[in-house]
Order: sequence, then C-alpha cells, then structure tokens
Amino acid sequence: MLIHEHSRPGRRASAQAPLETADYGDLPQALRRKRRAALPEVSELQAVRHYTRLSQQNFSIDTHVYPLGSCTMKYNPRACNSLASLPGFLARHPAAPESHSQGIMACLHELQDMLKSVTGMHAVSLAPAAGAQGELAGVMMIRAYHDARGDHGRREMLVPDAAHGTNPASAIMAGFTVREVPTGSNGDVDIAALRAAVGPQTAGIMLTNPSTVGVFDRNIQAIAKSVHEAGGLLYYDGANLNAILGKVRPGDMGFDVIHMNLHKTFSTPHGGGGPGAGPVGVSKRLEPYLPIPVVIKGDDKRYHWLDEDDRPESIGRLTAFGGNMGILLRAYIYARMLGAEGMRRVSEFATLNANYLQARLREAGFQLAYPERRASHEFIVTLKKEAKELGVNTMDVAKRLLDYGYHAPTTYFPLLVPECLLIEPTETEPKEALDGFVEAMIRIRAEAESDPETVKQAPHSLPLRRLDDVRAARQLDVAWKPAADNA
Amino acid sequence: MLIHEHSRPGRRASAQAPLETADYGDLPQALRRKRRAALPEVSELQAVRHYTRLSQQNFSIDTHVYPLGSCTMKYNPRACNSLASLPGFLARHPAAPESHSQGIMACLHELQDMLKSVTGMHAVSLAPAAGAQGELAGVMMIRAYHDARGDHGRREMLVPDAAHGTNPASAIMAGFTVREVPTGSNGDVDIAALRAAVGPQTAGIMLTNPSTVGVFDRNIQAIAKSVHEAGGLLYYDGANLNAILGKVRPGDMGFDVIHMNLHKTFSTPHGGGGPGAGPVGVSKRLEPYLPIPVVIKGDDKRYHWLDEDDRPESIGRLTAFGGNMGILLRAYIYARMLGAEGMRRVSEFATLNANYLQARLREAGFQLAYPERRASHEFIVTLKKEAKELGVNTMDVAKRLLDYGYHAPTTYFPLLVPECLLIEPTETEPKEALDGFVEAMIRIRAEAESDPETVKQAPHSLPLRRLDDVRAARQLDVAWKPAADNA
Amino acid sequence: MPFIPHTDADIAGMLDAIGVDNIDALFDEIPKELRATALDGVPAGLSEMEVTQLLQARARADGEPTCFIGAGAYDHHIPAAVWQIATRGEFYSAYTPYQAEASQGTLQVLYEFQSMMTALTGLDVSNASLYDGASALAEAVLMAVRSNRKVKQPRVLMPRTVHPFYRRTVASIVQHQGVELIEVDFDARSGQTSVEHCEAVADEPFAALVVPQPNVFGVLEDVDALTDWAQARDALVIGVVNPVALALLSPPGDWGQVGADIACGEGQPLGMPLASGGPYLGFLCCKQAFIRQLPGRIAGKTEDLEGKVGYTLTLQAREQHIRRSKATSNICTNQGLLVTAATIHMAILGAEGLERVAAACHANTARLAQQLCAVPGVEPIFSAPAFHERALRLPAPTETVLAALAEQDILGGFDLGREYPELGSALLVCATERRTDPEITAYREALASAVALANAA
Amino acid sequence: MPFIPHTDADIAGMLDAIGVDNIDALFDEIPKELRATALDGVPAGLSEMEVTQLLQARARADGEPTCFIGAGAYDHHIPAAVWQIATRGEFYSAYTPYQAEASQGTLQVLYEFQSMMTALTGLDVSNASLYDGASALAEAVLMAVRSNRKVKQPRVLMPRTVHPFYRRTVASIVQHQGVELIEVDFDARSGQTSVEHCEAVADEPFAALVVPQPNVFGVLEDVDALTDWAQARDALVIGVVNPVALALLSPPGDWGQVGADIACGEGQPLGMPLASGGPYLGFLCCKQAFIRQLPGRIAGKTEDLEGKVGYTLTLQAREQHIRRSKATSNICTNQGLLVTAATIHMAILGAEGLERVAAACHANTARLAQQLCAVPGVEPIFSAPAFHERALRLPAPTETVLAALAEQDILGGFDLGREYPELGSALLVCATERRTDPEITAYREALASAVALANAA
Ligand SMILES: Cc1ncc(COP(=O)(O)O)c(C=O)c1O
Ligand SMILES: Cc1ncc(COP(=O)(O)O)c(C=O)c1O
Repeated sequence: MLIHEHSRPGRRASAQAPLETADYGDLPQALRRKRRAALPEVSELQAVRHYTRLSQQNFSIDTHVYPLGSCTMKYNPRACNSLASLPGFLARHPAAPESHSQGIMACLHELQDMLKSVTGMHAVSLAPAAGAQGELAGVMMIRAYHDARGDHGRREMLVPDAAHGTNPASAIMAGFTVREVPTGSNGDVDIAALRAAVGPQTAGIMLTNPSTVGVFDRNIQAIAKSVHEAGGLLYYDGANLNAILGKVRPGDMGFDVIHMNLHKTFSTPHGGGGPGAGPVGVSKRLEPYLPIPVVIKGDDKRYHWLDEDDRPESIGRLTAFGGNMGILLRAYIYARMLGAEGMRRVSEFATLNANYLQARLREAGFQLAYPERRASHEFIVTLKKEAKELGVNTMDVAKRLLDYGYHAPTTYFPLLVPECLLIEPTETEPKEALDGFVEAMIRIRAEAESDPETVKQAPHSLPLRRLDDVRAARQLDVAWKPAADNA
Repeated sequence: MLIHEHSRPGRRASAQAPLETADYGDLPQALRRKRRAALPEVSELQAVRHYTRLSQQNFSIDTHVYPLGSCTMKYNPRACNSLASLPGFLARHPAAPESHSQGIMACLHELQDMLKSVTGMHAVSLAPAAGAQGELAGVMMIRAYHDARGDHGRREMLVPDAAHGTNPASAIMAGFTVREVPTGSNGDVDIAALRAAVGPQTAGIMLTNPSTVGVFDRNIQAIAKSVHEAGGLLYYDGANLNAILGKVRPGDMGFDVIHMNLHKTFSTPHGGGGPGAGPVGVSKRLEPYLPIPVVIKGDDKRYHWLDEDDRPESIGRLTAFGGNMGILLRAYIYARMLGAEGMRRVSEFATLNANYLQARLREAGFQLAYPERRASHEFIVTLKKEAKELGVNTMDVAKRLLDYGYHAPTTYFPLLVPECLLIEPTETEPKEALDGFVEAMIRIRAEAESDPETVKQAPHSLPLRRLDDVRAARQLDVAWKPAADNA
Repeated sequence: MPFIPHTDADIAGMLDAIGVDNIDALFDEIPKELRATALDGVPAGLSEMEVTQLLQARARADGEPTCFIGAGAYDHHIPAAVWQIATRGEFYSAYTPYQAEASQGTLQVLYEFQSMMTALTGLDVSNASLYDGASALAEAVLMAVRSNRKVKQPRVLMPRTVHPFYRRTVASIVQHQGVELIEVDFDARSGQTSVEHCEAVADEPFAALVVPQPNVFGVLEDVDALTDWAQARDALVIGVVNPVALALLSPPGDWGQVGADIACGEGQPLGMPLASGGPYLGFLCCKQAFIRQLPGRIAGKTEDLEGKVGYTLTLQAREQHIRRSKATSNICTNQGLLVTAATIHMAILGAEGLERVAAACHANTARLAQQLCAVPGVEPIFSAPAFHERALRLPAPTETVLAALAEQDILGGFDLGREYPELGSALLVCATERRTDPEITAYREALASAVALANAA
Repeated sequence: MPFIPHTDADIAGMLDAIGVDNIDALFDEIPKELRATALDGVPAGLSEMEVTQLLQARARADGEPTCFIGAGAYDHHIPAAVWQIATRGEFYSAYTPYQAEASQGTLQVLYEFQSMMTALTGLDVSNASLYDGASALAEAVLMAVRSNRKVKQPRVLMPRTVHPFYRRTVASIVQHQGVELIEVDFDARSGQTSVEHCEAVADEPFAALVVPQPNVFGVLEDVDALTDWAQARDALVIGVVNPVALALLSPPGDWGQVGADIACGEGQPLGMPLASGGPYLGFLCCKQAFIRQLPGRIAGKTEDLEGKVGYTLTLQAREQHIRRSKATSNICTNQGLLVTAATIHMAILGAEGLERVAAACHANTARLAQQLCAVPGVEPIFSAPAFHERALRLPAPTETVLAALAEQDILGGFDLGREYPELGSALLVCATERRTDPEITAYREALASAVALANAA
C-alpha cells in the first residue's frame, strides 16, 4: 500500500507545521500555485507506521549477510551516525564563516591527511559526492593537466573491459573517447594489448587494483611504466581500496590520480543507494587542478577554505556546497576508531574472509573464474556449468539465496565473466556467516539438480515472489497520480 | 537463536571498551571474581544484527494497530524521545546542584502544574515510577492521613471487583485489608453493596472512572458522598484518564488522591513493558504526605527540590533518585504539544473511536458486556456465546487477530466478564484501522463457524505458532547457562 | 489536532454509525455538573518546532559540567548502538508481551537479560526488572522475609553503609508490612561493616542481612565473612551490588560457603544515561529455591505447536494480575526499555569489556583521589580497599566547596556529611572511565582554590 | 580489532582451509617492493568513547550561532520522526535495490518520492535523485541538449540570477561536453531576468533556457513569459526551483502555455539538516517525452509472479552499468538516504504543511527585512516581489559587518557583493520559520551597532 493510499482529504500531522498559515498575500496571484500538490495527507502515526513497516521489507547489513561484490557491505558503526549528527554539526550552514567552522574543518583537514597517507598521494580534495563524481573529477584533472601543457591531442582514455560502467561513462563526460583494453585469462590486464593501445593519443588509463575481477594485477608496475612512457596518466578507481588498506598504496603503484569510495572502504552508510563520498587524491603535479573546496591549515594555525580564487586552475566546483560533509564526518570518525593498525586489519581480514570463502566454495565444487589466483577482498564464481546443465542461471541462484537469508552477491558483473557472482564478504562477517553461505550454495545446487523449478521461481519466503522487470519497463508507471489526473 | 549462541571465546566489540585494561591490583584477591561471567562474546555487528532482527519480531504501535484495553496504546510522538534525549538532559547527574538543574526543574514544575489542572487536584508529586507505585503512594498517603489524625482503626480498603490487580496488591503493601465491592449488571458499582460495606473501618476506596469495564460510573457523586461520610477517602486509579482528559476532573468528582499513568494518557513509551511514570495528585489535606521529591518555585524565582527535611510528614522516597525523570520529560513535551485544546481532543476522539468501534461490532453481531452503555475510551466484547457454541474462546480469537495484523485487545480482564475482550482503540487510530479491525473480527467469526481449527491453532503467519505456556511453567528455564554449568 | 487523524468526513460517518449528533453526546453519561470547562493551567499547544526550541533552551540552561559524582549513578560510556536499537519503534512502542507470539523480540530480550544477570551475579534466576536499585532492595527485603522458612520474625539487618537513599526507600516501602529494619553501624576507620557490628544488634533472630558491595563509600565489605555469619544464624543474605563492579568482584553467588541468597541492585551502569536519576532499572536475582517469591515479570523458554523454541512470560501466578491481593508485589509496568538497553549494552561489551570499564573507573578514581589529596588538608577517610569511589575529608565545609566548584562547572562529588554527620566535612568522589587526566587536574586546581577561598572567608 | 569478529580459532581454521600459514601469505601476489609498511599519517585507533569526546569538543567549538543565511540551504524544522526512521538500519545500511524482492522498502520509498516530486513540480516523471541541486542542474542542461530534437546547437541560456555556485558547478561539469553556456543579465532595479535580457543574447538558436524560481536574490521571475518566449524559439525550459517555495508558487509544469520541460533543484529544504552543505539531494523531473534522457535511477511499479504489486528499478538501459560509455550520465550511487528522509518529511507535512512552512518563512523574512531596513542606510536592493529571501544594501562593507555580527553569534547572511560586485555592499538575508521575533530584533540591534562601528572605523 502506498502512503498515498492512506491519504484522506484534510488529514494532517498538525504538530509538524506552523500552527497557522502566515500571510503571503504579497506574492503575485499570477505566480501562485492554482491547486495544492497531491501529496499524501496522513497523520504522523500513519507516516511512522508506514515507513517503519516499509523498512522491514529491506535486506540490509544490519539484518542480513550482504556479500555484494564491489560494494563492501560491511558494518556501519552506529557511532559514526550519532556523532556526525551532533547538533553542532547538523546546524552548521555551508556558508558559515570560518570563525564558526574550525571544529568541522579540523576533522576535514585531518581526514585529508589520513587519506593522503593511506593512498600515498600528495594532496586530496574531499569535494566529489560519490565514486562516479570522483572519477569525473579525476579524469577532468588528467585532461586539465594535458591541456595546461598544451598537449591537446590526448583525447583517448584506456579502460579495461572489466571496468565498472562508471569508468567509461565518466571518461565520456570529461570529453574523452574510450578504448577498451582486454583482460587476460588469468585476470590481469592483457599487457600486450595494452602496449599496443598506448600512444600519443593516450590521455591515461582507468584501473582499479585489485581489479573488478577480484585479483591483484601483478603487472601493475609494467602497466604504469608503459602508460607513463607514452605520456599518459594512471587513474585509480578506489572502489577496491578495502582490499589493500595499509598493505599497498596506489601512489606507490604509480597512480597519478585516485578516487576513494568512502561509503565502501570507510564504511559510511550505503543508505539504500547513497549518499556516498568520493574524495580524490593526486600526485604533486596535479594538485592545482583539484576540485574545490580544499581545507588548509594556515600559518595562523587556523583552518581555511581554498576556493576558486585560491585555486584558479581548479577543475572547479562539483556541487553547490562542496560535497557530502556529513558523510565525510562519518568516514573521519570511522578512520579515527580504526587507526593505522585497524586499517591494516581491515584489508587483512577482508582478504582472509574472501579467500576462505573462495576455498570453501571451490572445495564444494563451484567453479571459480580465476581458480589459480588469490582472491583479493572479493572473487568470482561462474555458474555457466550449472546454467547449461541444469537450466538454472545466476539470477535464479541469487534469488534463491534470498530465501536462505543471504543477500545475493553482485550478479552479471563484470560483464566479461559469464553467469558470474562477484562475492565480497567483507571483514566484519564472522566465519559462521561464511560457512552458512557455503551451505546455502550447496543446498541450492542440490535443489537445482533435484527440483530446478524451486530455484527458478525463487524467492518463496519473502513478501513478494519474483518481480517482473520487463513489465515494469513496458507498462511504465513511475509515479502515482491522483485519480482525477488519471481520469 | 540467542545472542549467547553467536558467542565465540575471545570475540569482542573492541571499540567499545577502554583499549587496555587498567590496573586493579589493589583490589584484594579474596574479593575478586574467580572466573569471568558467561556473557556473550560477539562483535558489534553481530549484536546490532541480532537485536535489530529481534525487534522486527514485535508487534508495536509503530507497526501495528494495538487496541490493548486499559493500556492506551496510542502514538508515541518521536519528538518526545529525541528532545528528552538532548545531551544536556541525558548527562545530568541526579545529584547535580540546583545551579545546574534549573532547566529540567522548570519542565518538571510546569508538568506538576499541568497535571494539577488536568486532574483538579491541589498538589502533585512526580516521584512514583509507574502506576502501581503511584497506587502504593496514594494509599500510603491515605493511611498517613488517618494515622496523623489518630484514626488508627481504618484498615480496610474497598476495591471494586472490576479493579486492576495492582489495586488490591497495592492496598496490601500499604498494610490494608481489601474488601471487594461488586459491580452492578449495568457496569456501575453496586451502590447498595457499597453502602453496606462502608463503615468506621473504611480507610477509602480505590476506583477508576470510567471504570475498567469501560463505562463512566454515573453514581460517582453518590459513591463519593457515601465514602466521605463514612470517613474514608477516594483514590482514583488514573489508568483511564485518557477517556476524560479535559472533560471531567477526578478532583471535581470528589477524589482525594489520584495517580496518573503517564505512559498511557501522556503517551510516553510502553517500551516492551515500561518504563512508566505514575505521578500522584492530592487534595490539600493530603499535600504534606506527598512522596518526595517535589519541585517548587521559590520567591527567588528559582526552582528548588523539597526533600525529607522540607516534608517531614512525607510518606518518603520511592526510588533512590526521585523517579523516572526521562519519562516525565517526555510527558511534559507531549503535554506542551497538545495544549489545553489538544488534551480535550484526546478524550473526545478516544471516545469517538471506542463508541464507533463498539457500534460497528454490535452491528456485526458481537455481544457487548454493557450493551446499554456508552463506551468510554474502551469497551468490552464478551465471546461467551462463541465459546459455548463454536468452541472457540477469547484467546483463540486473540491469536487469530495477530494473523490479520492486529495486536489483540486485552483478554480475560476484567475478570468479572467471561470470555472478554477489552478493546481500546485510542484517538490516534484512523477510521480505516477500526473498519479493518471489525472486518477481521467478522472474518474470524466466520472461520470459527466453518473451520474452527484454523482459529484454535492460530497464529499461522507469525514466525512462531502458538506457544506452550504450561510447558514454560512446568519445565522452568528462565536463564541460559553455559554448557559447562549444565554438564 | 496533533496526532488525531480524523477528517470531517470520518467524524460525520462515525457519529452517524453510532447514532449521535456530535461528539459531546458521547459524554452524556457524565453528570452535567461535573463536566469541566477549562484547563486553566495548561497553556496553548505548541508545534513540534516550538517545543523543540523550548527544550533545547532548557537543556542548554543546565550547562555541561564535568561530573565527579557517583553515589549510585555513574557516568559511563554507552555504545551508540545501544539506544539507536533500543529506541527502534518495535521495542519502544510495544508493551508488556502479553501476546507472546507477537512479542518474541521483547521476550527473547528479557530471557537474555535474565541470563546475563544470573551470569553476573552468580545466582540461578533473575526477574525481568524492577523500578530501580532502591525499590529492588525493598522488594528483596520483603521477599527475604517471605522466603525464610526458618526465621519467621520479619526483622532485617540493614548496614548504615547501604546507600542512605536506598535505606530510606526501603523504609518507605516496607513500613506498613511489619518489617523491622535494624541499623548496623560501620567501622569508623575502615568504613566497613564488620561481623562484630552485626553481632551487636543481632540478639534476636533476624530473617535477612543486607550486604552492600561495594558499600556507599566505595569500600569493599568482607562479604564472605558476613555471608557465613548470617547464614549460620539461619538468615538469608541479600547482596546489593553494582553490576559493573561485578566484572571484577566476587559475585554474590560465590560469597561465603554457599553464596548469598538474593542479589539486587541498580542497572544504570549497564547502558543507562544519568538522565537526572531515571529511568534506570532495578535487578533482582536469587537462588532457584526462592523463585516463587520473586516479584516481577519472568520470561521463560518454551516451544510452539510445532516444537520451535520460543519465549513467554511465566510463573504469572506470582503476579498481581492473577493473584491480586496475594501477589508477591504490586509491580506491573516495569523498566522494559531499559532492560532492552542493558541487554544490548552487555552483549556489546561482554565480560571482558565490562572488566575493562570497571578497571578504568577504578584506576581513574585512584588517580583522582591521589591528586585531590595533594591539596593540603584533603585526606582519605577510610582505610579499607575501595572500588571506583573514594570518601575524602575536606578542610572546609563541603557545601561551600561544592558550590565554588560548581561555579567552575565541576560537579565535585556527593556531600557525605549531610548523611553521615559524624564524618564531618566529607565528600564522595568518583571518576569513571570517561574522566580524562586534564579534567582530573582541573578538578585538583579548582579544589585547591575553593578550599583556600573557603578558609579565607 | 574494532569491528572484526575473528577469534584466534577462527583464523587458524580459515588459514587451514585456504592452505596458507598466515594472513600475509594472502598478499603474495602483490610485488614485494610495493608493500606498504607504515601509515604515518594515521594516528593510533581510538575507542568509541574517546572519539565521542573528540567529536563533541569539535562540534561544540563551532558554537550555536543564529542563522540568517539562506542562499540555497535553509534552516527548516525537521520532524523528529524523519531521521529516527530514515536511520533505521534497514534503510541506513542497505544499498541500491539491485535485488528488488529484498529491497521493497527502499524501492517503494523511491516510487513514492518520485510521485511526490512530480506532484510538487507538476511534471510527469522524476528520477530517484542526483547529488545536489547544482549537479542536478548540470544534468538537466546536458539532458536538455540531448533531448531537443529541433535545436541541435548545444547552447544554453543561463541567467545570472541563477545561484552563482550552481552556475559554476554546471560550468565545471559540462565544460568538456561541448555545451556553450550563455549568460543572461538581470534588471538592476527589479532583480529579474526579463525576456528582453534573453533576447539580447539569443541571436543564435539555443537548446534550452534555465529559469530559476525564486532566483538567487529571492526575487520571483516572470516564469510564464520566459517559458513561452523560449518555447516559441524551440528551446526547452529548465526550471530551477525550491521545493518548499513550490507549495505556494506555480509549479514548472504549469509555467506558460504548456509548462516547463524539465525541473530540477535542491531537495535540502525537504527534511535535510544544513550539515555544512551536504549530503543533500538533487531532484530532476521532466515531461514523459524525455524520460529516456533522464539520468539516474528510476523506480517503477510492476507485479510479481502471483500478480502482487511490487516495485523495481526500471529503464536501466539509460544507465552506466548497462550502457557504459553511452549512458545518460555516469551517476551510480545517488542520495538514497536523503530521498528516504525527504519522502518521510513530505508525507508528514503534506501539501498544507509545506504551504504553512513556506508562508511562515516568507512572512518572517518580510519582517526581518523591514526591521533591518529600519537601520539607517540599510535598504532593499530590488523592487520585484521576492519569496523568503531579501537582498539588502548596507551602508558599510558587507564583510566587516558580517564579521562583527558573527562575533555576536549571528550569521547575518550571504555576501552578495562578492558574487555581484555591481551591487556594492550587498547582503542576502533569510529568516525561516524557525527564526523568532526576539532573534530578529537581536539581529536588528546587532546590525545597527555593527554598521555604526564599521562607519566609525
Ligand atoms: C568498481 C567501482 N567503480 C566505481 C563505482 C562508482 O562509485 P559510486 O557508486 O560511488 O559512484 C563503483 C560503485 O558502485 C564500483 O564498484
Ligand atoms: C487500570 C489500571 N490500573 C493500574 C495499572 C498499573 O499501572 P502500571 O502498570 O504503570 O504499574 C494499570 C496498568 O497496567 C491499569 O490498567
């Protein structure tokens, strides 16, 4: 039932608005609304009950194991939320003067410093609102760098075929053309193909390492060398930083630009699809191009914002007010609780969990996409054998996992591995949870053999059975309209 | 699964305690614990997930219609919780000096004043921690009053047979004997029986009006006269104040003492069984006996606590630190949002909802315990006909209501009405919810006719089927013990 | 009409179904002359925004002082997760789990709470809470008197080292139930209640001895000796304990030869904010033998129709809603939400976490006492070992000193002299794990000047 | 190891199953010379208690000033229920609803949000959020350029009355996609963008005109005339609107003869705290015809196997994870949690509630402006009607005045002069429904002395 269906004309949550309507007679009649918007009219209890019950229909980290590959669905410490929600932080206007901002600016400045240390980069801007915006900022900086040197011919961005869709999309938004680089059968970038692809047109390459197939590209130094020698720059998609936190640094691998997904590695909430935060780090030569604002600590020991005036070569402003500050605060709090030692543990145990799960699934007879490789913090199982022999595909298995109380891993990504499940358990799941997942997978395969319809019609135990995506797109209905409008 | 079953030796939520163990070598070895308590050892995520999922197994106001008679399960405004949880309020130590307490004392003092106004009493103490403690305080004051007058023979407390169990239990705790007064077939106290019962031994009578059978006792003035003339005092059980808020005042009816259940009428959370708050109000002659502390506003315009020294005749202290302050704050916030007008609306719409539901159920053929009477904020349906003819009893119907998404009304209380459901919809439920409840009742009766087993075995749609209470009492298991202890 | 969902159309339809013209008609059974007209003392309603502004101002008015008061309520860190979960609507807005199948969340929490409290106290069973520590002690006293089959005299020995507010609460609650409370004095040097002090007042049989651990001065009692002594005289032993202290200290179930019989106390240190004194929670545990005398709710494990494990309220025949005037107590609504918070708190901290908290408080208080005793004239009052609180003698009137400290936003402690005049100018101080070294130093400096000032005046 | 549940036994068992000796061996594919050793810039870990103390101190350091700044972010009351529900774990810790059956909570919220936004803007469809208002405008500009089938030139008219931060954001984001942004000036007296100003820069065809309502000065544009003018030239019209203002003002769907084509804006006024500038949410609505060019997630209604209604992400072929380099945008993670909050906020307030909020802000700002203009030398800059913000000219340098006000914990407004030097000493002020009369009076008094002081210096 939609909240709109609880609506009755004249019903109100009347504690929640000014008790009387103030005068607005000076607003010209012609510019005024002719009839009220068809928002629901409900009591406060109705709204509370409706959304409380809706929430219960979600799987979430707080309720379920959620091994969604490439998304790092780990525990979001509750303190991060409550401390970032301290009244002083919530009440601060984005245009408040620096005199009333030293507290939060101290947090942001320290976060910049920690991120520099973690990534091995020279400078950081916290401005991008999510990973994709970080990517855009990153490739724009690459472009600005070449342009500033008068090197205008570099209009091609190399992107491995395994890359996340945001990578090519971001490159296009920055005005590049995209050239795909194939992945070798061992999971590493096909270095020969890469060497063949680089040239004077190469602006750079967008990579993540470990890559989205879940393995650490052992040739990273060779890749860096090859791209750098061709005059291109290396961009690091930070989505997979959780795998290497405190173990190896993108800056040390030769990357020139990096974005980080704080909603992944730094455990800020995924929120049903955001908000994220996608800070960017750069090597020294790219610093002038960082998006604004940036926080600096002045000689006066006070913190100051750098904006367009201070950074004339900046690629500019990406949101009106400088980014998702509340998310940055959460990441800061998380980072302070972890400390250096805790960060290292994150990557160690994320890796331990992934390799353990990989070993158990292999042992149970599931086929790994890259069986010879170590898993990083995630790994890929391919169900192409099951799909072919039993007629049960990856999506069926994913849906059936829901019945067993596990959120499905990422399905059908990366695109180059057929019938794939990208599995990322994260470091915050205990061994028992992984064992339970293995058991569910084994049972589902047994069901696929004995009773494939059960799997193909899954889920069975959730409030809804399998939903019809095709119908959603064909009979498009993306907004409730009042009956009068439909008539 | 119990949280203990998630436990593994050595597992910890290590952000949550001091990072290292400080020295306590000075504590004598003989007085130290020999082995650690068997508390669960879990990660923070495990605890969060476990209790989040447990919560989802509750029916609650925020998720379900909850017409539990005598409990006033109405919307608990979320602001009451968040404002009572402002850091300043949470951090205040109970022994903080008045210099650092004027803010909260202002709230408490104003709450006292509002409660006086609402009840028509002369003075109020906020000390009792719940209704039953308010009752105890109330009857102790009655006793103190008689004792102070040297009237030591008054050792009998009259209690209607319909009264809540806490009433006789409280009277006993105050050293009274209890004499039951019968309820007439029209729901009013049997006035003749009452007259016969009062005498020089009568300390007082404990009543609520509207009574627990859901009707307003029309003879209240005669009752008051009769008890007062016999030298007794009238005690008002405030559990049913929601029915009369702003409509009629216990003080005006002739009551000398009243307790209020703020967790009912003033909408503080029921919390899975508390905390409550049970302030007491008294007429002038009882003021000296009020439990301490009491807040006064001094001539210096500052607030002060009255304690044992200031109130030597007080019945004393009922909890170490003067009551459930956080709950009092919530009630205060609620009262301020309602205001005088809002309070009147509460009783009007609570009464409207009850009478509407009563009318609809009567129309649907259900038998009312007091068919000739107006409902107050609640009313009683008796299923004795259904029990006899269909073999489906009140508890069966109650359990089946759960399947339809309604929390059951109060069952088998008051004891004098056989197979009864005490139904209190409260003012915050919309008409649709009441209509839905009627429909569920009609359907259940139809099921009871066509397929009684479905009803008798209910619930069917909850995580558990009907629980075996007898087994719980016979094979008593009230605490998990570690395997070693069991062996 | 805040929180009321009725539209005009709803109202009309409902009145119609009832068969009356207006809502007022529904009140027609109330005698006319009784109908109230105005609520003079109640101001007009405010919007949530207005009441927010008001309450924010009120909260702000009380400042953010640094708290060195303990005396029964302790400023511990509470994991953020505790209240974020406890205030989820499903816990916050449910009631006593009368319908077990629709209340498994609450019921399992109660069962887990009981399990944790029995683990901490070393006793067999626990109830699901009472109002607070002091009223729990009152119930423990009543329960002991009912339970003792050998000593029928309702006489209970109550050491003066039990928190004075607890003693007064007990006195209030039991005063009309024929229980005689006999005070036991303490050793002026050690601060302990000794067996000799007990002997001095025990010429007649007594049903129970109350043993606080630590006692109100923070001092550790010789619980083994006291327990053995009382039990040798057929009395029951009631421990009054701090649950955080129990992480380090011998649990009541281990006291003496056979263990204390009953343990009770204040649950506040297990995840409850100070909040001006409540809501907190009283806990009450006992040996299996006494379970039928235990007041309050108890959750028990059972099975459903299909044999699945579930939980339900059990032994309800002890309670007022069944037994009415013969119930073990009048308690009905208890402190459910606080039980939920305490359970989550204990689950998150675990025994080791509680141990660290206890140790940190203990060490902090030791450091505090040492620092304060560096102020000339300030000295410890008692010689026996103490846990996480310390009684100090001041060279100036406590009240004056506390007022001067308060002006600097330091809440210096609990004025013991008011309750124990024989101690003179006496102050009870506590530094929980939340107090930092700079705060402790600031206190010392403020105390030095406050004392100097008071003595100059 | 905060947040890591592994026991020693777990680790040993797991390593064994993998067949390695230690965790380090799992990193053996990383070239040795790359392995990092230390994280010098990262301090040692803190407990939650320590980090709580740190953050409380930081939050406190920034004070509690009274805020009269608007300029794109507004200090509205947010019902307590909004964030208590939005931060429930099931919303807070879920991700993009890739598995629809396990995400109906989030998906239905998205659908309801889309429904509410279309109702507010008067357009047919809405996406499920973009990062913020400014980036939403950038996406709107790109979308308009892609959508306009008649005008192929990627030229967009951008009035200077659009918030300068929005204009800069748009410029940053679209700079490499060949879009030409053409500035349109405003009338110095009225503060409006007139058709004449548009004409002046429109000798060549343009794909779209951006129309802010209200504009950055709070001034109301003649949206009907601008819309009709642009559409007559085959351009699309993009409204940039404040959703609270829409409770009173004509919605973009009603502008001119056939309505604006696209509307976008900042969702912050719908239940998001100021929070230093984010997270907020950008919304983007359009006519049905353009839905395939709409960037971002869209939830759609559908049915399950048994015909029950449910919701799912739809039209994903527009998105990067399917279309990669040909997607409508690179956006992936959006502002889901804020959408949840906004949806609850709108459900609780309803259209009438939003109207009251809008009216109260409007009236408060009028009162504020009147009071401030009582200070000698302070005067309104523009003559056209304005909604809930006012541009004022000051008789002293804005920066000096603002600094003096800030010293009294008053945030006096947004310094317009920095962005519009031609306005001189100019200040943009706003008083939302939360500002009280005493606060407004205090501001006037503080302004009077600040101006006096500045002029004396
Ligand atoms: C590998 C990879 N790159 C980039 C992104 C984009 O990040 P965001 O969703 O924060 O825009 C994601 C996340 O979804 C990702 O998994
Ligand atoms: C009529 C009546 N009286 C007294 C009480 C006791 O109140 P409490 O549960 O707060 O102790 C109740 C509540 O349960 C009640 O319904």
